[in-house]
Amino acid sequence: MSAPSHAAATDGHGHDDHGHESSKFQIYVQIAMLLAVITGIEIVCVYLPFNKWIIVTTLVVFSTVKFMFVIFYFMHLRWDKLFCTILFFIGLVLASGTMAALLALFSAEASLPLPT
Amino acid sequence: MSSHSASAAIDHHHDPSTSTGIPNKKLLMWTFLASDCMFFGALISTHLIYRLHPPAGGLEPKIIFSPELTSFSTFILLMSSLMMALAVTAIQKGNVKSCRWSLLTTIFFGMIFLGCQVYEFNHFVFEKKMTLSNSILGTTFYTLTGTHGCHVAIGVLWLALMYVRSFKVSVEKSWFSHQLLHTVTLLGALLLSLKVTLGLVHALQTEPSIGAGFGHFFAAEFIFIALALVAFGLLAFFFARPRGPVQFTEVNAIDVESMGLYWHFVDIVWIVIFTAVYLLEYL
Amino acid sequence: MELAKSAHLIKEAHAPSQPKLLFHPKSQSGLMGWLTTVDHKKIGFLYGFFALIFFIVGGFEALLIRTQLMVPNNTVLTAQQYNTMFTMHGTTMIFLAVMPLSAAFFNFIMPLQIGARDVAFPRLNAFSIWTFVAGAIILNIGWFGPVLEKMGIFGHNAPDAGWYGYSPLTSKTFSPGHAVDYWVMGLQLLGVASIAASLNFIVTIINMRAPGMTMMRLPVFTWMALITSFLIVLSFPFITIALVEVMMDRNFGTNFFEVSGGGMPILWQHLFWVFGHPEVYILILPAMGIISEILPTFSRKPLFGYPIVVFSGASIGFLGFSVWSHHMFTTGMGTVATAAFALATMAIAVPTGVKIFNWIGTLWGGHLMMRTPMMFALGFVWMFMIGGFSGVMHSAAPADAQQNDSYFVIAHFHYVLIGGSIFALLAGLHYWFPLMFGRKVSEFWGKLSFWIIFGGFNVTFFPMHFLGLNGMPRRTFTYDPNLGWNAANFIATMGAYVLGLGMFIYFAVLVYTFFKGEKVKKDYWDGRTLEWSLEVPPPEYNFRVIPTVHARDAWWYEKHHQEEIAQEQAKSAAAENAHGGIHMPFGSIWPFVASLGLLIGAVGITFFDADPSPGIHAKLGVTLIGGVVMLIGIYFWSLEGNEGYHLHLDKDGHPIEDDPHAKH
Amino acid sequence: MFTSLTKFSQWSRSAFAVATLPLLSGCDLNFWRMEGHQSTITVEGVVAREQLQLFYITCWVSLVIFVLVGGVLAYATLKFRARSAADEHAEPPPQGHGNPLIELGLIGASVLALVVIAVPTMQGIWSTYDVPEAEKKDALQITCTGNQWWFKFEYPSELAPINNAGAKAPLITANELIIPAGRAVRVNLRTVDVIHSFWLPKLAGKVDMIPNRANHIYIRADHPGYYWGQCAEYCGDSHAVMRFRVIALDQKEYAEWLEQQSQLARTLAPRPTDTTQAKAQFASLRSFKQNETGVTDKFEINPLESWRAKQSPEKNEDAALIATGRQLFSTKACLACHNIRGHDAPGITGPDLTHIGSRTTIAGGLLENNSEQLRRWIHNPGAVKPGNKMSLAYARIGQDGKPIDGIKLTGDEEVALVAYLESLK
Ligand code: HEA
Ligand code: HEA
Ligand code: HEC
Ligand code: CUA
Ligand SMILES: [Cu+2]
Repeated sequence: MSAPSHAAATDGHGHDDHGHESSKFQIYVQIAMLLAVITGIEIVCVYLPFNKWIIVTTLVVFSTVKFMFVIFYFMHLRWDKLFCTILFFIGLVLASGTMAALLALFSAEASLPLPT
Repeated sequence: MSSHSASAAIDHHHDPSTSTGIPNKKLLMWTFLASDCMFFGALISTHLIYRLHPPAGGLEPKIIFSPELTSFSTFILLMSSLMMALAVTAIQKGNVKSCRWSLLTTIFFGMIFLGCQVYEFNHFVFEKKMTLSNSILGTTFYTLTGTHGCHVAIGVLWLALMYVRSFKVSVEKSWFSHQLLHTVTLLGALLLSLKVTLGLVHALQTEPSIGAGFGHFFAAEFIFIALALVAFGLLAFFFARPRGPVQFTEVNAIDVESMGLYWHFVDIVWIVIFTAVYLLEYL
Repeated sequence: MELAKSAHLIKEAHAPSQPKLLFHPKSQSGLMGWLTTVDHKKIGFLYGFFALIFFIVGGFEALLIRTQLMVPNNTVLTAQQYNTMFTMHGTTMIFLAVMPLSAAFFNFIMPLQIGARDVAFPRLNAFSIWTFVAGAIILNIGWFGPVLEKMGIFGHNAPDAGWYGYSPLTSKTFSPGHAVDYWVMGLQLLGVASIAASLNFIVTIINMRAPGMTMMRLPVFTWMALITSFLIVLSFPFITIALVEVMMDRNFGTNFFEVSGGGMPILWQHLFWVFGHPEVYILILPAMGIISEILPTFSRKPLFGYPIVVFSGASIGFLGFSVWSHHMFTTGMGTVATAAFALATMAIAVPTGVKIFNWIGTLWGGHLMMRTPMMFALGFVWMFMIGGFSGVMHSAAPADAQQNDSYFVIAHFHYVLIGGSIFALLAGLHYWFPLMFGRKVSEFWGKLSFWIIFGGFNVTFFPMHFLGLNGMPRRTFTYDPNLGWNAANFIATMGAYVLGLGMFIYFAVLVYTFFKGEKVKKDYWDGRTLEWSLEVPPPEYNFRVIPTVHARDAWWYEKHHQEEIAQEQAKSAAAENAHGGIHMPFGSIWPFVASLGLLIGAVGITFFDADPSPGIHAKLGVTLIGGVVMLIGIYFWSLEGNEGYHLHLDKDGHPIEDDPHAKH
Repeated sequence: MFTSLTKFSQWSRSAFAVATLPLLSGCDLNFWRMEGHQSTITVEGVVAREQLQLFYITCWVSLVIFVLVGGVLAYATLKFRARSAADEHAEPPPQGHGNPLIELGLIGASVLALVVIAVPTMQGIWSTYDVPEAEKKDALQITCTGNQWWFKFEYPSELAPINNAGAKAPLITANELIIPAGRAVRVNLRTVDVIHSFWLPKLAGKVDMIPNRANHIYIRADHPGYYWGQCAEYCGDSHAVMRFRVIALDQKEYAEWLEQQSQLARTLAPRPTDTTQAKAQFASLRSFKQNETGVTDKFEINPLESWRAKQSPEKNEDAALIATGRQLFSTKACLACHNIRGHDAPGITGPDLTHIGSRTTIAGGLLENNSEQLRRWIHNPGAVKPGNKMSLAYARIGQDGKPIDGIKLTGDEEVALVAYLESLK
């Protein structure tokens, strides 16, 4: 996880100290690069010969990171009123909670579909 | 922490006319997105549940999906998100021209994404023999990605309307028909170029050599190429020529911004789909 | 102020150029006035009007159900008709009666309570009501099946798969014809309408509050409107997706719930109840809000423990998302899942109990004025408690293995739905009637109808507990005479007729009052919240001056600090006038057009079949036309922008004479 | 509150009783005693008893809270009521806002009350879920399959010959489940079409039968008896009349029953030559109303005895008539859907009829199994159970939408068929 963010950070470092005016532009471009890089790593990850659970966890972490970057920067939650964040997270948390519960329910042994 | 625009009159992070300072449209959009999370939550749950319990003898996604294409379209969608973000900053600074360019690029990327999806669906149905009804995989896959695709398509339409609206001049009688024509031409041009691109890919894939591929392509798609060129010409030299002061200013930043929120959301949904639907299959 | 001198009503559009197409409808009355209205009060009235019509329809269906069950082996209805009846009764009552009636109050009362002149998106509001009507139409097309069939159009019956339409009964194999399609598309549109309306309410409540109206000063009814809206926005997506999946299965040959293709019908139950349980709180929370307004008003004392009542409402809403599988205790979920859902369900009793305790606390030490709304409110507390207790009995999962799908469940939810939601809504109608129409309902007739309804209700539904425990299954059109159910069923039926009579008296009195009732002055009940500060019926602009709020019961405070408020209002009035006066939105036909398109398109899709059948072109055509009409509506809607005009008032609050030249 | 309620129902009871004595025939006026055949209160099985005990706990907790809270509510309402118009316009009372301590106390009390319910609930969930470990080895396994609108029962452990050649398969019966009393039974629940639910109130509550899912229910009857069951999940037109019976027998009787069921169907007479026309006695066919069911009081007195009486053949059977019936069974295509082991009827769409004569009910526990009802059923099954598959065989719809001639039976044929079916003990 640290590798990509480092790469991106150094990548954009040279231009970082511009005036306030263009700083957002810089941030956006850097984040876009970061997202692209993470996506690349994710694709590579899948083919690595590690334990399945490690990879799944890594993938989940990576996509969560991407997710957070997009909502906090591209969707400027970071700069907006906290209320917007709360609002969105109500939906997000409920959706992921329900999803997790559903997956758990269907994975329970008692719920397995009939063998065909 | 607000970004400082040139004119101090409009503060894009505070709307004094509302109780919270958050503009109504933005609040509406965030609430809607919270709701949309539940939509996609339900769809993705359905897909994953059926992936966890595939019926015996079902299709194997590993041999159907093509990671290259999906990675490419994922990348494109990410870039469109970047362009969207830039469009919003541009209009917040009152820079209509730059905003237009960013919007146009966003539309363009969005169309490429849609094109990839059309291609993918086509490919899956006709080459890989996975249809909506012959397997549970096809059922959930097409419904999930198709719903996402619909979101993208709506986004593209919205973007196109916004782009055209940015040309709406303050004083003109015929602006309505002008706008309608402009929208139609824009979407037409995009659809035509989509058709042409698909034709090119198809020709290059099916013909034995590159030369033959191009030959076949030009022969088959001649009319569409010509039409596309005409449409782009119209767009560039007729519709986009300056015709006086436009109504579209910083005041409209909130419109672009809430549209942007929608677009980014479609992007993050894809981030999840990319991981959950595609990548996890390769483990 | 120069108000009196300026001799005309200034209507100014903010748009420099407008094409002829984008006319601004002016009529306030007549058909066009209703179709183009964006006034939240009129829209609220429309919601209420349709809701009451459908309540009567649903009640009529209920009476038919009860008539069939009056004696064993009865033959008033055939099996198929009976199944149609309870399906439509449940669906109608929930989606077309209680929900829109709550929405009516949200629309009419909520903006007044927060000191706003309208909702945040008036035209979205109009879109919601018309889409609601479109959904109601599609849901009910089936009744006209035989007629349609004669006309050569597809006929078939009204939906008959039960209000929660368990798959695979809803599949093409087991429900051929289009009855289930009406149900699917009807609910789909109702969902769109509900979500759109709720988004609007959320933004309104959060963003349109008068100065000083902090969140912790919101009237409890408004709080419950907010929580309900969140529940709608967050739970309806699940049924939308579930319905899409059924539609895809039925009309486009997918396998979501198709067992032969590997589908799992149990998935439908989960998706439905993830929506379904929050839905029952969508039905009860507005009712609790109304009760929390009425009890303080008629006890002449503030709500006991306001913050806790608000917080418990929110926690009911939140917990409501974690209990859905208590409707599925008998589906063999396994021990752990069953236990988890049983515990979560029980937990809900705590915040609900908190509300009951606080209501009693509100009464304690008050001066209770026993008027009709108060009677209904007290009836609510009693009846809801009984219904809540049978709910808790269900939550003991092993015991529910006997109660599930028996009349015990029917008894439970009618106690919470009628004794709860309906009682509160009827209370609300009486309570706000003087505000909405400036007339008061007769106390005698009001109380009489209350006692008949209260008695009839208990006679109908209390015996159902015994029926259920004595093994009578629900959704059965007939029963044997030797099972010990005859007497209780007969009594229940008689009770239902009494209940119907009570309802008839209630509504007849309401209709009479609407036309002929005694006129009243403002603040008829000595109210506590801002809506009572208005003239009755409230003028189109609501508040002459946007009030500044200083306390929780804002109007009560104003009444007790009159000078201070008068000064402050004069100041605000001057400030507002300097800004051009009262801003009013233009009416618009386009939301209606968009809804119409949705209706046409949905009708088209309803008739699709998995295998392209004859008439596919007509169906596709209708769908496309609908789509185009909708797009046209949305296109012009967005083009016309949210313009409006400014209103200036004379001393008595009348708009100053219209200037014909100011039209656009 | 309660007094007014009981007053009300007392009053209404007497009023109705006078008005409707003939209708009610005075049998179940005390409906709160809940002693019907499907009562969940007078139980006779291990699982149902546990469920009932839990119900009583929840009921008492609720009642206590109701009395407490209701008492305070009633007191407050009466005490603080404004007595006169003057009272109403008096100075408003003190504007108190709440008392956190009271609220916390009440919340704590509610939680406590819930714990009282929750603990036995948890115990019940685990103990009623499946056959207890200790009894698993000895438990009888049965597979019950829901069909629109009847139940099929399979005994995987009991093999029975299926034809004269001696091939064997698990024993199959329909609509009446015979189990040994006192022994744990695990019924595996399956369905071939929509969702049904297996509800056996006096013995074990209910569990749903869901496509693509492996559910089961645990039953144990205390003693021999005759029990009413019902499909409890809405499953289409005739859901209401999708019923079944469970007969619990002691070990010995159960073994006898098994032995008898394992036989091939009875063959009474040699195939008659085509010319012999049996003498048709006319069973009555009084006109039944649509939807009318046919259970008689016979089951009230001693259902288990009625069942026993069904197990042995009638005294004077008309062999010729029965032979005609048997032939009609194949010529009228009944065998396309029904199985009669040893009689060359291979159908599986409908219930197995090998020993139908020994059942107390037909058509999914809806009608009593006697000649009148049997005849009513095969005369027009659609009128008894709307939409059932057998009725489709009577009036089929061809591809062009026009009805094709389905099964048509004359009165004589019906009588012969009935005689044949009744002979299958
Ligand atoms: C307005 C609608 C409404 C409301 C508010 C409720 C409230 C509750 N419901 Fe109900 N319910 C329905 C509408 C509603 N329900 C409907 C429509 C169905 C059937 C759907 C169908 O199948 O068609 C249903 C079905 C249903 C079932 C499924 C039954 C089955 O089919 O097997 C269950 C199971 O747990 C349940 C539980 C509860 C509980 C625990 C509450 C709780 O919220 C109740 C809490 C309230 C109290 C407990 C009373 C007051 C509290 C106190 C005085 C405090 C002290 C009390 C204690 C400590 C116990 N309900
Ligand atoms: C809010 C919801 C609601 C309401 C208010 C009601 C109201 C009533 N309901 Fe029910 N009901 C449900 C929701 C509701 N119901 C649901 C969800 C189901 C489950 C469906 C399913 O299984 O799928 C159900 C099922 C259900 C059943 C079980 C059917 C079965 O399972 O077989 C029964 C049976 O008695 C019943 C009865 C009644 C009765 C007698 C009323 C009465 O209260 C009705 C009283 C109202 C009237 C009688 C109106 C009459 C009014 C007039 C006549 C006034 C005329 C006025 C003027 C002209 C001015 N309902
Ligand atoms: C299309 C298939 C079909 C045909 C043909 C058919 N049946 Fe049936 N039969 C059924 C089904 C299905 C049932 C179960 C109906 C129910 O109870 O819901 C049934 C039930 C019965 C029963 C009651 C069985 C029980 O235990 O409840 C009898 C008796 C019966 N059929 C006799 C006949 C006779 C006699 C004929 C020929 C004249 C016949 N059937 C033809 C399908 C068929
Ligand atoms: Cu089978 Cu209901
Ligand atoms: Cu629930």
